[in-house]
Amino acid sequence: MLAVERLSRHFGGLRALEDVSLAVRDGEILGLIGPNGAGKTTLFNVVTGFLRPTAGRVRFRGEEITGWPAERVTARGIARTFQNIRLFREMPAVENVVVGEHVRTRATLLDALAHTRTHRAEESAGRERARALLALVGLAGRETTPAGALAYGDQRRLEIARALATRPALLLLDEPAAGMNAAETEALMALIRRLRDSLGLTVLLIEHDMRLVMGVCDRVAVLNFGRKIAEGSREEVRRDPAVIDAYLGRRAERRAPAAQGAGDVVLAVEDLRAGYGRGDVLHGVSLEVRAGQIATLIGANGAGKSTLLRTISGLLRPRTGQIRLGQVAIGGAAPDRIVGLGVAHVPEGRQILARLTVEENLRAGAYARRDRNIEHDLAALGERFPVLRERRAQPAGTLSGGEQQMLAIARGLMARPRLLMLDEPSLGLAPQFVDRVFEVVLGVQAGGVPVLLVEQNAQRALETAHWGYVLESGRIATQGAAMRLLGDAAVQRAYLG
Amino acid sequence: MTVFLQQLVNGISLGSVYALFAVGFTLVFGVLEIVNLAHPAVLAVGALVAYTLLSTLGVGLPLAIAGTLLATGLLGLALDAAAFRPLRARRAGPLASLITSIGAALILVSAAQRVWGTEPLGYPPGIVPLRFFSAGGVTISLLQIVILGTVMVLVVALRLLMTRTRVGIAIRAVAENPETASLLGVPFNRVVAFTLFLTSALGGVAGLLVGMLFQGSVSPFMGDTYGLKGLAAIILGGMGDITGAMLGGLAIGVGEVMIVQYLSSSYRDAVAFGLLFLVLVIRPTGLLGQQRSREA
Amino acid sequence: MAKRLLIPMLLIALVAPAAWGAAGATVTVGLAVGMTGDIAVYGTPIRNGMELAFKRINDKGSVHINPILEDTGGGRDGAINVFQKFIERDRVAAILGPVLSSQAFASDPLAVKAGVPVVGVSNTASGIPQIGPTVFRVSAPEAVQIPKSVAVAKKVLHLTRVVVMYDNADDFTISGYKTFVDELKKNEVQIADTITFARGDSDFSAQLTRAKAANPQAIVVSALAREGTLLLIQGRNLGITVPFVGGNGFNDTNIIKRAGAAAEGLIVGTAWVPSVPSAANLAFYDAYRQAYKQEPNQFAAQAYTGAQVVAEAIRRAGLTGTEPIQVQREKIVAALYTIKNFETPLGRIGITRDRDVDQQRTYVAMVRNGRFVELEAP
Amino acid sequence: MSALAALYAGYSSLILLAGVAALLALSVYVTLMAGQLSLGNAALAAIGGYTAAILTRDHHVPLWPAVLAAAAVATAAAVAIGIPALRLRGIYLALATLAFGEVVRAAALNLKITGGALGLINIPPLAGFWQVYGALAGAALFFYRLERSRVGRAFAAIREDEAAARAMGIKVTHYKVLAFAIAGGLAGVAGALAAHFAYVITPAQASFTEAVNILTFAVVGGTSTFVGPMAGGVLLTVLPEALRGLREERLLLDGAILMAVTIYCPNGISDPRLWRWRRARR
Repeated sequence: MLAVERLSRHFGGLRALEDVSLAVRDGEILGLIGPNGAGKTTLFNVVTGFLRPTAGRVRFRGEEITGWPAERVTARGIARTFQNIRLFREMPAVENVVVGEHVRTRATLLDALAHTRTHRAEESAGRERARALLALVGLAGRETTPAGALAYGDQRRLEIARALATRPALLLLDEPAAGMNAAETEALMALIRRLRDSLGLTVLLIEHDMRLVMGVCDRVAVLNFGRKIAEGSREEVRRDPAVIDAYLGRRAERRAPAAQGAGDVVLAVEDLRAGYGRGDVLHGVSLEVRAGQIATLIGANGAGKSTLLRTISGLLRPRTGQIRLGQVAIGGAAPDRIVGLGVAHVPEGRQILARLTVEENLRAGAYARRDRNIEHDLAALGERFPVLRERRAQPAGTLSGGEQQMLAIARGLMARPRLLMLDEPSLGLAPQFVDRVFEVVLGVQAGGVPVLLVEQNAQRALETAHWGYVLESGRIATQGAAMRLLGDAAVQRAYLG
Repeated sequence: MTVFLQQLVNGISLGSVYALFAVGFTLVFGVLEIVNLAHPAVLAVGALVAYTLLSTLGVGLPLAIAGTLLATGLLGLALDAAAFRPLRARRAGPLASLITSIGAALILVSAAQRVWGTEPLGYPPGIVPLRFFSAGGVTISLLQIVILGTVMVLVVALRLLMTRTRVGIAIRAVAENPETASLLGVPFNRVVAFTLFLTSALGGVAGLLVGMLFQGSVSPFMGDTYGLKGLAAIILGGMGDITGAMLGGLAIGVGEVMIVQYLSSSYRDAVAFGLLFLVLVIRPTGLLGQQRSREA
Repeated sequence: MAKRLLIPMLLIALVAPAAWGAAGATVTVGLAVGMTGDIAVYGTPIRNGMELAFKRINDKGSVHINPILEDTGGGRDGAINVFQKFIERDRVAAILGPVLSSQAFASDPLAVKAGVPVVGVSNTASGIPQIGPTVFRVSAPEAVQIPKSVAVAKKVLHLTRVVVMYDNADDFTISGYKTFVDELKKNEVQIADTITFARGDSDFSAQLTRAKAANPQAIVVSALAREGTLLLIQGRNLGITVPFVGGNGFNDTNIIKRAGAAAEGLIVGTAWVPSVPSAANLAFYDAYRQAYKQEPNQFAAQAYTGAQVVAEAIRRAGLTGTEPIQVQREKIVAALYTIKNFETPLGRIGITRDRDVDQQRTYVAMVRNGRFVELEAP
Repeated sequence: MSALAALYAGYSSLILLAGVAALLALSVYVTLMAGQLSLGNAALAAIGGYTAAILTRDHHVPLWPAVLAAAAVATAAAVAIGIPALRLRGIYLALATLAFGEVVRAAALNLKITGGALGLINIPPLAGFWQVYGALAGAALFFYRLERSRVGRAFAAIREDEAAARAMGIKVTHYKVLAFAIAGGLAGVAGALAAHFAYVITPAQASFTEAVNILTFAVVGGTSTFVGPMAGGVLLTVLPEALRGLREERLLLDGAILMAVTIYCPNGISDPRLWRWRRARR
């Protein structure tokens, strides 16, 4: 059905895809997994014509479609959904689906104006089909709701219905279960099976929720750092050590000296609810970080880890619940105030200011401060991160991924925070940099600043931290001493299902 | 040859006036990614305030400049509070703020009409340093030099402000990524307000200078023609780029006078904007600009 | 929410005319003048001139006229709206205005259709009275004035070679330019170069440099007051020493006020100078300065004249305001034709058979020590 | 009836202007439908106006053929500026179209055939209530159908998310140009009709101010359905007349209303929620 041959895609220095070959067989459900930044979505984008490959070819039903524009690929029979839902938010649900029928309909502007039979026929038939598809994905009764107003899970399903409307032979699903609760995921699995069995579709899906992957996929392919590291049946893949490493992270060479952090509470979160649009992402989360402690928050993608951090740092307003820094209630305060009070948030994907120089990034980090010691701290960080000192005059955008992560952390420290929150610091980094990142984290804690660490590399995170929280679809599933959690099966489950 | 040189001088001096406008546009666009069409009006108000200070109250030039800076600066704050901040709160698109800035411009101009009337005004002769230097038939006035100098100093000063100072870095942080900036403790609204204070204050003084350069041209509408050319300049120079704005302004100024001299005075604007259109089509982000991160 | 405040206003606008319409036994005259936007530079003196005239006339008491003032703005749409309002809702007997010729071409046809007399006081483009049988004007097209100024200037300055500059964004200055060219040709003065600029410009150094490069004996300019002032100043600054010969737009004492020394030696042809030797002018001049604390200019004088002419027509038609409106309108039209050799600030004028002004005497003035003084050919 | 007739007699030109304003607003709206912001529509209208005026005045062509010709010419011009639109986004596109407008204005100012600054005068008065509102009704029907058609949905999809639209197989470039073409046609018709009840057309028709006015009609009216731009056009044309009482403050009020509407009713005055809210308060 689909054959990807020695595909590479580079962004500047970053090799998002490197020499990947993959075959999707007729009528199968193939799972594509791998840690964030492994290149899964890039592969989708190349196949569907949103990106041109740097090298390699894509064939669909024997026909070479390499470098075709997206609309042409769709017309030929490949449909996709997006990782970050891209619905037409203002339109009613049913309209979204009808738009999907665009390539399968012919009515021109003139038809519409003259209100010809073609037009009327297509319109009525189109709506019928759209309703049917909505019913199929379980959205019957929601036809007239604006897409943007639907709950998160419903939006994911609507995107599938919209993709189906293009009458594809091959369906590409990008993290269809992200943000869904267990029940919804079950339903989704059933749906995917039905698509294959009754509609005869071939499905290629990216997913982090292993219950789903292991539940529906005939075969699984694994990407890591842009390369395919495994392909085969669920069982083969599950047992493959390379895969387990990629997910849970390799054991560290040397165990980190974890000073017991049992000081008084620095950050306390109580029964926090928050989310975007209609639905909540966090359903009453409580956790705390103590002085001298590294607390880590782990869990599958879409579990709500980043949302939690964003709520703490004020980017997102809590709906209910308490957030206290020391004795001060900071829930719902403006981000810049919260930073001023001493919470530094190093966001996912680093978010360094590419057009500013390294030094300017650091100075920006010190914005909330008024004291005289900024220069001193700059020098100190220069000692700690020699790379940054060397590169201080060049635009931060020119740094490598690892260096950028260092900069992001250093920038956070420039605020002299009482608490440092790190979101996926090792994301997409080469192994040697991953080690470096965790060293730095330990260094920070040693320097007396408690850390709240969100990590996908659970193994390393738990090895480094004193206390761990496992977040599962917006709720704390388990918590405990990091050491204990390391052995816990719940953790395995959360990641590999 | 003399003619060419004289025209070059004319072009540069005209260009530096455009540049004065353009810098204001480009600063606001750089931070908010909106085109502030009220800027020309602010500039006119500046010139008129200066007129009142110089003619009616008869204060000296330095005091007048200070007064204008303050007055238009505050106007800038008001502008932000009334026209832009409510939209930011709602995360409205650039189109909305374009419209509100037009509304603000209407209000400012008509208010100015009520206060200062519509008759073009001129600063009292004594104020303006009327000195001329001639060399080989080429005449240049002290004022032209002053204005060109001002523009250059302004650009250097702004670049320093943007790279060396706490607030400057904050402004650029906001310009590149408001969310990250706020995570670093940068108060978005305050930074934006400061930017508008700054640009409007500068705009006011620009108005004063233009009013001195073109004696008897001070009126609520004086900004109109230069507004469009200022926009042209920042497109040419790449939106948001300060140096680009200056170069763009100079380029357009020189271009225009050369068209007048060697092509046809009637088609000056046609040619100028025609070229502009082409530039945009060939190089969508201007001659000097590079694709902006948040755009598209 | 905006809507809630609009609807009442709309209602007011719809109802109000009825109230205005009932203005007792006086003849209603509409004054269509642009007073908002940059057009106000001309609109203000014109309004002043008209209102002053009617005030004095009503005081005299031989006729009773109720002038209604409406703002047309600077565009044609505004003019159209005002004319329609005058004709259909206020049911005026006659209209004075509008300010710009381009507006007149848009609005006057409405009046023609309704048989309402229109008297233009500032429309100088050719073809205005030809719009229709009820369109008159008292503003002498520059065609009447420029020949004289060119002839005189030629004699005084011994002109053989000039540069012509004009504002090609304004019909008033363009018609002036055309006449200049014709007359210069007639007088065998060579035109070394023709350079344009646009209404609203502030920087003329490029054009002036080019003009200077053609080294003429004089620079003939057709421009409006604002641009004229800037031209004079910048010309002198660029070291241009030859005299400027200006069109009608230069005929404005404000130019002298603002251009100061740079205005010295400027020669303008004009329908009016402060020194017009007529009782009417003296009266007007003093009354205006008294009423508005400033020098009148040509626009004010012509507006005053226009008002005077309309009032005179009403008097000759013997209207009281009680007659049916159509009758009033017809009689005024008829009476306007009868105006001949009539004493005004512009001197003695009359209305020709094709409804244009017949101004016996136009003037050539030169700026000497800060005043317009009449210039006589040697 | 006679009352109506009298009302029309007293306001016909205003009513006609309102109709044209609505047409122009629609011409901006159609590009906005496809997520394209154009400031060139005034120029397009001017092009249409000049074309039609020349035909009817100098070559005695009847109104409708002339209007069609005007639409055709304006459409051609619109496509010419629509092509670059494929490379430009948001504010850049707006500025490019603005530049186009200035070129047209400057050209009209200097060309013989357009009559220079005075423009074309003595244009035969061929457009009245039925012509203008006939055209407007036609346009309304056009949009009513368009918005409920495959093409209209394609526009909306592009406006909301270009990438997703492409993923649905929509030929984005094709539809963007189409939107510009329709805009050109409408503007052309509007300009042509305006010229035939204003008796004159001047370069000012292509000015930046005009362009901004037209955009304002659409935005103040609201751009969620075609009703908004029409309402906006009518309202903002009648407004100055309604505010005539407060002569000097007119511009000031215009400005204030622009700001108020943009800030307080983001979806324009045609936003149904606004009206529900009002009834609720009664």
